Formats: sequence, structure tokens, C-alpha cells
Amino acid sequence: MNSTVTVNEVLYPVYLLMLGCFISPVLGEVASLYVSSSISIGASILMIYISIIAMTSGGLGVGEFQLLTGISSAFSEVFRVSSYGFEVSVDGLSAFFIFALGIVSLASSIYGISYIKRYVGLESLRFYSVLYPLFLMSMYLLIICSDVILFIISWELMSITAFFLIAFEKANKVAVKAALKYLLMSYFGSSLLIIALVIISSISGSTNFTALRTVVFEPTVHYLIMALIIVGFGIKAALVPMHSWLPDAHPEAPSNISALLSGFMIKTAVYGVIRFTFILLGLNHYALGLMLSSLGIASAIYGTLMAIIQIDSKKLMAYSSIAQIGYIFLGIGGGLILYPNYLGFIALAAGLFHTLNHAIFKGLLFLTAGGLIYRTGSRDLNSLGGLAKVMPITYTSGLIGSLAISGMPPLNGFVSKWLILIPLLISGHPMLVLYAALAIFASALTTAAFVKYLARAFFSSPKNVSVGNVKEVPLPMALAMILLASLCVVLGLFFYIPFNMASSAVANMITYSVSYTTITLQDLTPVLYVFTLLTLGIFISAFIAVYLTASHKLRLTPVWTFGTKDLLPKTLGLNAHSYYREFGSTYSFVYVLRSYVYELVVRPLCKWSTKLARSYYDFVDIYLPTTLAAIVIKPLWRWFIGLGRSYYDWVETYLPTVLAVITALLLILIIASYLGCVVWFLST
Amino acid sequence: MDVVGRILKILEGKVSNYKVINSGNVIIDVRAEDLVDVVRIITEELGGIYSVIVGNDARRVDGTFHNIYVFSLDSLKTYLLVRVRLSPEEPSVQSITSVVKGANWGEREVRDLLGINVLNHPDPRRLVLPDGWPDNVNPLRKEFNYQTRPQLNCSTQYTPIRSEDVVALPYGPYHPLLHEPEYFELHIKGETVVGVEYRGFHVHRGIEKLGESRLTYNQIPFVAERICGICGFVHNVCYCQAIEGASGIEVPERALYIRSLILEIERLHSHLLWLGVACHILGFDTGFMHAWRIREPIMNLAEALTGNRKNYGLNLVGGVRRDVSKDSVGKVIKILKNVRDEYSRFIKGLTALKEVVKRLEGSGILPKAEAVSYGVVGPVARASGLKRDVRVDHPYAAYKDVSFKVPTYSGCDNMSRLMVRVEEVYESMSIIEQLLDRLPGGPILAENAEVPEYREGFSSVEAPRGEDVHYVLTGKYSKVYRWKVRAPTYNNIPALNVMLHECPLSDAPLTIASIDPCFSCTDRLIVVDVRSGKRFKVGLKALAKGWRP
Amino acid sequence: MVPQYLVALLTAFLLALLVPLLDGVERKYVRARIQSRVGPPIIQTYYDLVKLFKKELLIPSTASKLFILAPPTSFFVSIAALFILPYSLSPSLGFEGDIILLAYLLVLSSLTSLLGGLASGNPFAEVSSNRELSLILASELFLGMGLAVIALKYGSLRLHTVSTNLILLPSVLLAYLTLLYYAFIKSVRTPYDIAEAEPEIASGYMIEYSGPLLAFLILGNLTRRLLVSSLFTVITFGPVISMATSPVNVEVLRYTLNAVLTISLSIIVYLSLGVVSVIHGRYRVIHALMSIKKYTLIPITALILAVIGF
Amino acid sequence: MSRLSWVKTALEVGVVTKKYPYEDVEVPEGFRGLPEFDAVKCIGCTSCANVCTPDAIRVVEDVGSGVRRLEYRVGKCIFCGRCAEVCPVSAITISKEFELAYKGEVVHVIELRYARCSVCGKPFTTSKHLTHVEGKLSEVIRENVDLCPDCKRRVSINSIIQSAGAVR
Repeated sequence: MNSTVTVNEVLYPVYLLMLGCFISPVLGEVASLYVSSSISIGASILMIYISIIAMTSGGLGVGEFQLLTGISSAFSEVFRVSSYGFEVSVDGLSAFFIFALGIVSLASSIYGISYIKRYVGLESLRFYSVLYPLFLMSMYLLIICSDVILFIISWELMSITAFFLIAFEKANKVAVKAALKYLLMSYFGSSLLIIALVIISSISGSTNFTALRTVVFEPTVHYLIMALIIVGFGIKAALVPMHSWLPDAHPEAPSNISALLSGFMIKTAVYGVIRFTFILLGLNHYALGLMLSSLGIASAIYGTLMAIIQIDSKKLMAYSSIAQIGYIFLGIGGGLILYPNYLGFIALAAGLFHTLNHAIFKGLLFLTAGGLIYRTGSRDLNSLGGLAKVMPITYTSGLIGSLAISGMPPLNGFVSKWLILIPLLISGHPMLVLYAALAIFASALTTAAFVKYLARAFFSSPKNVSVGNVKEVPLPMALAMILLASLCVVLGLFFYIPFNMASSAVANMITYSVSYTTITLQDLTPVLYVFTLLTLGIFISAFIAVYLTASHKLRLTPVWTFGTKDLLPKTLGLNAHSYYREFGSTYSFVYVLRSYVYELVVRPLCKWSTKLARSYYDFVDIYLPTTLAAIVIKPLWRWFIGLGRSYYDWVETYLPTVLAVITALLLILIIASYLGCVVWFLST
Repeated sequence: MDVVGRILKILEGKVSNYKVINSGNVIIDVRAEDLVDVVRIITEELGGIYSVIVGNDARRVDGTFHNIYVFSLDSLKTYLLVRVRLSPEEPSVQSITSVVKGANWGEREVRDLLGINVLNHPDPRRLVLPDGWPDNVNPLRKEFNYQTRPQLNCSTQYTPIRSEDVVALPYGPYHPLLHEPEYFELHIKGETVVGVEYRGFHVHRGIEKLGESRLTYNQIPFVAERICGICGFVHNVCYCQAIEGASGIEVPERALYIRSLILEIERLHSHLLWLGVACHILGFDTGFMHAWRIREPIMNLAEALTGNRKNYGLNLVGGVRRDVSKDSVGKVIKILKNVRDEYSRFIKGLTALKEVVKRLEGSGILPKAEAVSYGVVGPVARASGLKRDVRVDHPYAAYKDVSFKVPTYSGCDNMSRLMVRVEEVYESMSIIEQLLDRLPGGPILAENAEVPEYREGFSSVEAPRGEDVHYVLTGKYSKVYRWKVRAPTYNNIPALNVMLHECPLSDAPLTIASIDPCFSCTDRLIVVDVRSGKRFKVGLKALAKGWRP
Repeated sequence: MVPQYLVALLTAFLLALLVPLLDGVERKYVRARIQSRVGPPIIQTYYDLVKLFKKELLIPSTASKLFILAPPTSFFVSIAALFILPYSLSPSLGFEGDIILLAYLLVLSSLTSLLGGLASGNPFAEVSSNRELSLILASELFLGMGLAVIALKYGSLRLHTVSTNLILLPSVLLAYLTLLYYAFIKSVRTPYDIAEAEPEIASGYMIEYSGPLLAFLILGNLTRRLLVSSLFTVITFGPVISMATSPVNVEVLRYTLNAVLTISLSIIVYLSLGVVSVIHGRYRVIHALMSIKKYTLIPITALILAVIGF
Repeated sequence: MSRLSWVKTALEVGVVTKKYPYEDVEVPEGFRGLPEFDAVKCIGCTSCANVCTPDAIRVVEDVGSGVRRLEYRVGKCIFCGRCAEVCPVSAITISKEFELAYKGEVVHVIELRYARCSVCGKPFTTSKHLTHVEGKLSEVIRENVDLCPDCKRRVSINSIIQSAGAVR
């Protein structure tokens, strides 16, 4: 381990961000924004640096996270257990995720500098300045921690900060509602997680990740844990049956926050699944793979099908986030099913690669949508239009982002999708092949969705918004977009670099047999040829374009509408409603199915549970205890363990009951919150 | 006379005075205040179908303005012309659009061209006159010289009616589909049309005024022929019949037969042309080409019989100019036989194409009730289950002597409109054969065709597109006092409002074409611009220069 | 290895330059013949292109730069696609999963021209892009299923592998059929040219294009047409051809022979697709989608067959 | 597959279009093309101008230079052939010429000298017209035919008066 970064320096971003959220309250509104933003920028750069170092040196060792040690020791006094600190470590996987986090947070922090200013006077910028670094910190901590409790704490911290950020526009009822829906569902998820983790650590007798590697479960527990973990993380990842919070929550948050949410927060679930299920616990990869890939393809198809019928730019993107997460899980699930076949390795690595890519272009797209909101104040695709000429940078980055997410070569989206598809297709596993075929369809749907976004936002005639006084977004926002856009191109053209990163990350967590290899990077050199050819083609066409405009006599004409001028109505062409109506009516059964489910399952549940939990406070005071519980429970736990150690036979009888008690306790909370959260289905 | 008796009985006490003009058409005078009731009675009890409104500045005849509302009483085989006399100073009359939707345009046109004010009209926008035409200048009033060109001032502006958040697509004035400048504004939801806004008369050239001012009786036929770009002969015949009727000229049998003959030939080539265009609109260019291939011999036939492919220039008041020779009769029979075979093969091939049939069926629905209310004519009416055909309801020329059936469909959609035309082609062929084998001898032009002053003539002809109507009031110095033309398309276009509703965008062009619109007829425009020059052959070289890049 | 690629690139360019001639042949000997017309001279398309290149550049005032950039780009993208296609069936060309890359390039090429049209800001371009994308949606599902079958049976998605060993199974044959129909859909002729539909939406996304840009657009479309028919040919007739030419043991000779055979076969496919399109009317949008949906049963049955081992 | 019937038809029918203008197209007998004016036959009676609907034939009385000018503007002609019908001396023949595309306007002019009144010397019609009429009239009334309408009236009144005087 010849790393230039000692493991404790890994914590510098954390300290930095903490500093940020401590000092910003004492500053003025705008000053606090500047400070916290710049601090987060610094932190993000640090993260990127750390991740690169870590990846080059194959991970950093284990260290102690001192800050919470005090608390834990206090508890240890109370419960008479030996003092304890939380361990952090950075291995290839964490490094990869840190890289993604670093990039997205960098962009969104830069973007936030001027974007959040539109809330001056409306909302408290201090609040934002405190929450934003906290949010980053929680996510970062989540990635680096190697301890169950720290994991839970940062997980809860992330959820709650995210909640406040989503509900940032307090005046906006819709936003608050969406935020609550998110809060409840993610709370429900996390309580499942807590149960799972409690069981795990009770069995392993330690909360340290390294300790978890050794545990073995009897089948029932094994599958219970699997189910709990998948649902728990699935809610955060918004996999399809558990997705309903995302399309409401992401659009309502400030755009750079939406970028972070879609760009990274939902990816933490990906991280969690990988980390726990088969790195630590080595669960039955086949069953797990089947579940994940099935959920994945379901989300991919559902998300895109919903995306193409949206008329709200950010909702459209939110749905496509569901779809892309689906893609990622399809890759990962495939990777698990095909284990130990080398194809699985590719699929898994590609899944990770797609995580990074999606973080980049979805972040980018949300930022462009934010740009539109910033200038026109609208995200309604019916009223937008014709902004290409007045907002060239936003438009160009939107174009690149859309092409990238549609998986158009030579941009980054293509390679990861392609590398997910191939192994599944040629694996010969019928289900995976079918899934891959559907995935091709899903990517076509994505294309359609984002062409709609481009067309209605940038190209065709402006509808209700007057583009006359619209200007390009201010510099910081533009910079952020340019950063991500150029990354889309670079990571596309030099796709082997991130793919190597991903594959090394996979390589040092599970070992695939390299017996049956069809794709190696050497085989991909022809792809490079094609990409070079494409880039060349684009350059040549650029030259041609320049040449034509220079050489030919060029005439500007009004758009040809068959010779009518004065008679024309304000709204020409299609509005967002009109897009893909024919497709919808041809393949209507999909949408019909959805509405059936909604009518038969969701509505009754809502009716039945609306009387529970009317207001927001009810939930918070259901909520807070568990966050505390998460912190309190650990020493409690060790206490049980200690007892257990000393009175072994007694433990034999005692542990299960304790488990039962805690599980029951949590279950009650879960049910209560679940009923509550169902209320907010109403707002789908 | 029982027809007249019946009409008078039903309109008890409302008719101040009546007259029977040519071929048994009845013209009655009613008081302006009774008009709306009279119209209601006519439509409801006599089953009259609106045909046209003739406005007339008759101040030099009897010192009043005339508004003549013409209804076709198909059951009684007569036209009923309801005349109201209006004060010369402030001519104004109640609108009857509430009773017959079809009258909408007629009233607006009368308002525009004669300044006859129409009270509580549902849509009092300008129809004929262009934007910026000065307000109280009415071209058809006698004091308006046909050569004056008033100064345009852009105070008046045409305002389309549309709901606030409508999403619209402009069709025309210069659309690849429309071969003449017309503006349709399709209001769409997705690919479905939910409303349409029409703006026409871009090219009005005031032929009526020209006829009233400069031309003599025997010159007008040549102008009338150029009212329409395809079926000009019907106007030509219709005008001559009106004059002949007005002045009681006896047209020789043979002339009548020749007229019918040419009319049917015209119908043939017009329908085949339409079929071709329809195929093209359906994206089936092969059908387009073959339809026109089949049409070509018929054009040559017309050329051989009359001396020109399109502008036959055959009619004069009192007969025709050119006789049909023996050998050409044989030729016609021969060609027709071949065309019939080709044609039936064409139709078989066309109806075998699933996608084409699918697109035709169920698009562009025009329910029967609407059809009656709009007073649509010709194939459009027959496709909506109205069995009306001027050749049967008001026989003219030689049609009383031939037997043929009137194809009627109740599908009310584009398919039925197509099928009606398809069958009519067969009917026309048989009609032509019948005419030819009982072609009588004798002269072809009436001797001493004298036209007395101030007689009214009214005549109608079944054009390929439907009922074409001419009204004349003869005048001094062998010139008409008033000549009113109403082309079939004039009554059919307003019905597009109904047809285009809920019609897929892809089929909107087809639906517009399904009335076989002849905008130039509607606008009464001459579309001839023959730039001729000194006699020289276009050399290959000269041509090659301009032809290749 | 590299010279092989250079040859491939040259072939691609050569074909792209020869496509107008092919179009001319179609216009004179397919379309005009079936419509009983004399028809234009065979090199008419070249005349058109040359004339277009000479013409001035009309650019809508609302258009963005993409409007100018798109047509050449879409042309070069389709050339890149041609470049992937191994006409010579030589093993050193291509790579695992190049079929999918090809499919993506196809979509990209048509997408580029669509975006260019959209960039003009013309309402009819919008309508047509809506239509074209609905078509792409339906047809990609179609293609995905077809490829799935091939992948299942060959255990590979490398054009070379697929196009050199022959597997005679009902499922594979159905997959071939699927590809043929896909080629028909993608070669934007009637009845699937709803996105251009001159009488309805005035040739949709092309409405604002004129002069050199239009020329590029036309070239791109024609190249794509050839591309899809060649894709079908290489996959379907590839095995037969490679078997036929296997006796020839001079490599270069064999590859050239292969190339000649595949290219001529794809030209035949191109023209016969032309014949099919001439005797069709244009679909209504909904009908086009419906028809594709109906035909999706072919690959689905194929997939089922493939899974149960036929 | 009844679609293929189209191909069948096409193959049977063959190519029907012509390579016009590289090939000639013949027009049938009695085709109404460009009217041709025979300046020698024409007597300038102006009846063609009277029937001409589009005013393609116009009469210009150019007393100064002593000629009546008939102008035929090809650009305005609608080729109805009425002029040929009414021409008393059939100086107008309708040719089969139809390829008339030409840039600019072409006018055919026929000039005919006036016949001057033998008494007052005022021009009143063309001399050719006069001779034509003379040819049609009988010996008895052929006298005074070379007088302009006014003179003729005066002369005939005088002669009546004289004859009355003779009776008295």
C-alpha cells in the first residue's frame, strides 16, 4: 500500500464539510452561501483527489473516525463496555463511488453559487448553507464508513438532510408534500435496513464490516436478510414497485440538489447493495441477481415509458432516473447471475461504469433544466420553447446530455449501456437475453423522452414563455454545465479509463474466473476506431458547415409556414401533450396496466390510511426516535453482546427474545410509517 | 301547375306574387320580415335544400335590391327562388343561417359585394373582399365601374376564430397538397384534428362583374368556361341554358345531345384526375400515374371532338359550334371500351391495398343531417346518403332520354365519396354510349337567337363536383344585367368543418381533397395565363440549356 | 490488421458515393417502370445533388447552428456504420457486439437529421420528428427481439461470427425475417415514410432544408437505405456466401469475392425492397405502429422457439 | 398477393409517356391552335375584333397615316377560333400550332389603306372592304358606294328632291 494519502486524511473532506455547516449559520445570508459553496467545492476536489489516489493504489486501509468516539465512549461508560470508535476505509469500490460523488458535488456546488441566489428573500439561504455540506458529508461518510452503526447514522443523516433540501421551498405545498412522501418511504426503507443490520451484527457479534465477512446464516435468515436489504435499498434506489417518491421529490428540490439526488444519492443504494450483499455477506448471488435484474428491467421499462409522457421537464428526468437505475441494477444483477463467468465481471463493471456515467449526464440534464427555470421560471414543456438561440450553452450541454443518456456513440452513455447489453445477450441465459432485448427498447424510449425535452424546451416555437428577454445563465452555472458536458464527451472517447476503474473496483471485491473470456479491452480497440471515425466525421461536418456558411451566399428566411404570417396562431406545431400519443395508444396496454394497479391497489390503501398521520409533525416525532435509536442502539447492543458473552447458555435463550423485542418495536414503527407513507401516494 | 299550387298552399299568405321561369322553376316574392319563417317552412315542410343566395342590385330595373334565396325541391323536381325586395338606401335583411347553415357564406358574400346588410349573422367576418378593402365600396353595385381599383387601407384585418390554448398547423395558402391558394388552419391534439379555420377567396377576380360590364351574350361562354380549371364546360353549358331559358330559345336536339356527351366526357376525366390525386395523397404514386395514364385517352378524345383538351369553347347561346362526325363516334366507342377494361382493373388493384382502404374508411365523416343543413352537393351529398343529382332531379340537356343510376352510399366517409365517384365513372361511360347510339340528326345551332330585355333565367348542371348553378337577368344592348355563378365547391367547403373534426392529421389532406375542391370555381377566378409568342419550335438545344443543371 | 480497416473505410466511402447511382437505377427501372413512365436518366440523382450543391444556402432565422451541422454529420455517421459492416466477411474485422453498435449508429444517423430538422424551429419538423421517433420506438423493440434470438443461437453478437457459420433453425430463420422487415421499415420508403409524407406534412423534418444541406441529407438517407439492406444481406446470406467461397484459398481473393457477392446481393435486396414499396400506399401513423406491433409476434415466437431449443 | 397485379399491369402496358420535347406529339384534326391571318385576303371589316372575347384582336383607326390597323396580341388569345368563324373572306385559319411558349409579347399587325370618299375625301372604310362589298352588290345600287355615309345620305336626299322636282 504505497499510498500518499494516509487513511485519516480520507476524513479531511468530512471535517471540511462539518466546518462549513458550523460556520455558515453565523454568516450573512449570501456570505454563508458563498462560504459553504466554496467549502463544498474544496471538499469535492479533495474527494476526487482521494478517490484517484485510492484507485491508483488499490484502496486505503482502515482508520478510526474519531469524532463520534466520544459519544460511543460515553455510552460505553453507561453500559460498561469497552470504548469503541467507528472505522472508515476506502477500497476500490468506495473509491469509485467517491469519484462519482466528487464530480457531481463539484458541479452542483459551483452551480449552486448563483442558482440558489434566486431564493434570496424567499427562503433562508443559511438553512441551505448548513444543510448542503451536511448532505455531502453524510453521503461521503456513507461511502467510506466500514461500520454498520456509522453506516446507519450517515444513512439516516443523508435521508433527513435530503428531506429538508427537497422541502427547501417551504411555501410550495407540493414540494413539502413530496418531501414528506420521500421522508416516509425512505424512513420505511431504512427501518427495514436497520432490522437487517441489527440481525446481521447480532449474529456476527460485531458491527465492523470486516467481521461481517465471516458470518454464515441458516437459509431462512439468509433470505430474510436478502429481502430486507433489497427492499430497504430498493426504496432509496427507487426500483420500480418502491419508486413512487422519486418522481415527486426530485423535481421539487432546487435543481442542483436534484442533480445530487438523481446523480448520487440514489446511487448510494447501489453502493449499499453491492457492499452488503456480496462483498460482506456473500449472499446467494444467483437468487440475488435474479431479483435485482428483474427489478432493474422493470424499472428501466416503466421509467422510460412514464418519462415519454411527462410534460414537466424535471419529472421527465426523474422518471428517466428510475429507468437508468434500472439499467444499473440490470447490469449488476446480470453480473451476479453470471458469476463466476467472466461475462458477469464485464456486466458488473459496466453496471458500475453506468453508475458513474449516469451521475454525470443526469446531473448535467438537471442542471440544464435548472438553467431554464432560472431564466424563464418554468419547467412546463408546454409553455417553453425556442430557447436554443438565446441560451446557447445551456442548449448545447442539454443536447450533449440528452445524446449521452440516449446512449449515442461516441458519448459515455453508449459504452456503458453497450457493455451491459453484450454480456447479457451472449450469455445464453434466456431470461437475461430477454431482459437485454427489452433494455434496447428502453434505451430507444429514453431517446424519445429526451428528444421531446430538447424539442419542446429549445427548438420549436416558444409557446407561452416570451424568449425576448431571456439571457444565457450566469457564469458559475454555465461552468458547471460545461464541466459535466465535457466529461460526457471525454469519458465517452476514452471510455477504457473509467471502465478500467470500474473493473478494478469489481476485481478487488469479487474474483471472477477468467476462464471464458469473449470481451477484453484489446477487443474493444475497433470500437476506438469507430469512435475516432465518428469524431472525425463530426469535425469534418463542422468544417463543412463553416465552409458552407462562408462560401455560399447565405440567406436568412423566416420559417416556412406555407406563406402565412399574420394569420398564424401563437402556438404552432405540437405541444408536449401531443408527443407520442399514437405510440401510447398503440402500446396502450402498458399504461392501462399501470392505471389498473393504481386504481385497484394504491387508491384503496390511501383511502384506508388517510386518517393516520394527517400532518407533518406526526411523522417527525415518529421519525426522530429512530434516528436516536440508531445512535443509541449500538452500545445497547454491545451490552447485550457482552452479557451474551459472559452468560453463554443464557444468551442462547435471551438473544432471540431481544431480537424479537427490537424487531417487534421496529415493526410497529414500520407499519405506522408505511401506512403514513401510503398517504402520499395520493400525490403521484 | 300543381307544383306551384302546392307551394302557394303551404306558404299561405306569405307570397305576394309568383312567376314560373324557365324549365318550371318557381320564383316567389315574399316580404323581408317573413323571410326566416318562409325559409323554415320551405326546409321543413317542402324538404327544400339550400342552393344559393343571389344578390342583385336591381335599382335600375325596379328601384330595389333583390335577394333571391334558391332552394332545390328535389321531390318536386323544381327550384324555388324566394325573392325579397330591399330598400335601395339601407338594404338589410335577417340572417337565415340559424335555419340553414349553408347560407352562412352566401349572406356574407352578398354583404361584401352588394353591401346588403345581414342582421344577426353568427359570423359577420369578411368573406370575399380582401383585408384593407374600403368598407362601403361594394364591387357588384352598378355605380362601381369594373375597372376601378380602390385604394387599400389596412384598417380591416381578418381575425381567425380559435380558442386560447389551441395548437395549430397552417395548411396553405401554398401547401404541396393544395394546388390553389387557400388557407386551412388545422387545430390539432397529437395527430388528431379537433378544429379547422378556413380562409379563402385569395384570388377573387370578379368574373361576374366582368360579364355584366363588358361582355356580350356570346362572349360570356368563353369566360364562363375558364371559371374552373378542370370542369369548365359545365359553367359554359349552365350559362347558355340560363340565357336560353330566359329568352325561350329552342335548342336543337342534336346540340343538346352533344352537350351531354361532352359533359360526361368531362366528368370522366375529372373523376379519373381526382382518383389519381387521391392516390397521390395516400402516398400511392403508382396509382396516381396509372389513373392519369387511363385518363389520357379521354383527354385526347375531348381534343378530337372539340379541338382542345380542356377549354372546349363549344357552346353558344342557342346551341353548339362544332358537330360530331360519324367516324369520331366509332372512335369514341372503341376508346371507351378499352378505358373501361383498364379502369376496372385499376379499381380492383386499388381496393386490394389494405393500408389505402383502412385510411379511407371512417375518416372525414359527414352525417346526413349535417349534409342537408349545409346543402352539400354532388358526390359529397351522395356519399352521405342524400340521393340528389341534378341530372335526375332537374333534367337538362339530353339526360331525360338516357337511363342511368345515381350511386348513393351511406358511409358518410372518404371511402363512400371515393366509391361514389368510382361508380359514376362507369355510369358516365354507359351514358356516353347511350347518347351516341341515339344521336339525332338536324342542326346544331338555333337560328335567330334573340334575347329579350329583363328576363330572368335560372339553370343548374351536375358538374363532376356537384350542382353548379347560374342565374341571369338579361339586360339592354345584348349584355346581361346580372350574372350569378355558384360553383359546387362553394357549398361543400363549409362542410369541411364537420368532416375534419376528430380526423387524423394524416388524413386531413385526403378529407379536404375528398370534396374534390375546386377553389378557383369557388373564388370565380380565371386560372389561365397563356404566355404565347411568335411561332417558333422550342429547339432541343435551347431546351437542353434550361433543363439540365 | 490496420490495412484491412483502411480497405473497409475505402469501401464505405466508395459505396456512399455509388448510392446515388443505385437510387437512379431504382428510380428508372423500378419506380418509373412500374408506373409506366419513361423515368429520369440513371444518373439523375447525381444531377440533383450537383445542382443542390450549387444552390444558395437558405437558413431559417430561428435555426441554431445544429441545423447546418446535422446533415453532414448524419451522412458521416452512416458512413461509419458502413465501415463496421464486414462486406468481405474477414475475421479480423469487427468485434463482439458490433451489431448493436451498428443499430445504435443507425438510430443516431436518423436522429441527427431529425434534430437538425427540429433545430429549424418549423412546426412540421416537430410533427415529423414525433412520427419518426414513434416509429423508432416500435422498430427498436422489434430489432431487440430479433437480435436476442440470434445472440441466443450464436452465443455471440459479432457480425463476423454470425455471418460466417450457418445455423439452420426455425428460430434463426424467423430472426432473418425480422431483420428483413426491420430493413424495410428503416429504409424510409412508403409505407413507412410517414415522417416525410410530402402531401401531409410537406416532407417534415426536411422542410427547411435546401441546397447543399439537403444534398447531404439525401446522401445520408440513401446510405442508410443501402446500410440496412446490406446488414440483412450480410447476416442472412453471409453464411452461404462464405461456404461458397471457402474453396478459394488465396485470402485476398476470397475476401474480394465475398465483398463482391455481398454487395451485389445487398443491391438486389435494396431494389426488391424498392419494388415492395412502390406497390404500397403510405400508412397512417397509427397504422404503421399497429403493423409493426403485429409483426413483433414474429421475433417473439422466434424467441420462444429459440428458448425451447428450435 | 393481389398487390403484384400492379406490377403485372405495368409490365403489360409498358411505357406510355413520351420523351417530349425530344419527341413530337401530333394533334388531331380540328385542333384549335394559333390563328393565322392572311393579310392579302383580309378586308379589314373588323368583325373578328367584335367577337373576340379577350380583346386579343383590336382595331386601331390611324387616320393620320391613312391606314386601319388590326392588331393581334397572341399573349391575350384564348384560341376559341370565333374570329375564324365570323371572317367573311376566311382570311383567318386556325393552325395546329401549340408550342407557343415565348418570353415577351408578340403583336401581329395588318394595315389596310382607307378608301376615301369620292366627294369629301374623308376616309370611311378600307378600300378592300369597299371592293368586297361592291362585288356583292347589284349593278343598280352599286353607284354611290364609294361615298362616306354622310355624303351618301346627302347625295341620296338630293336625288330624291330632284326626282320630286321632276314630277312637279
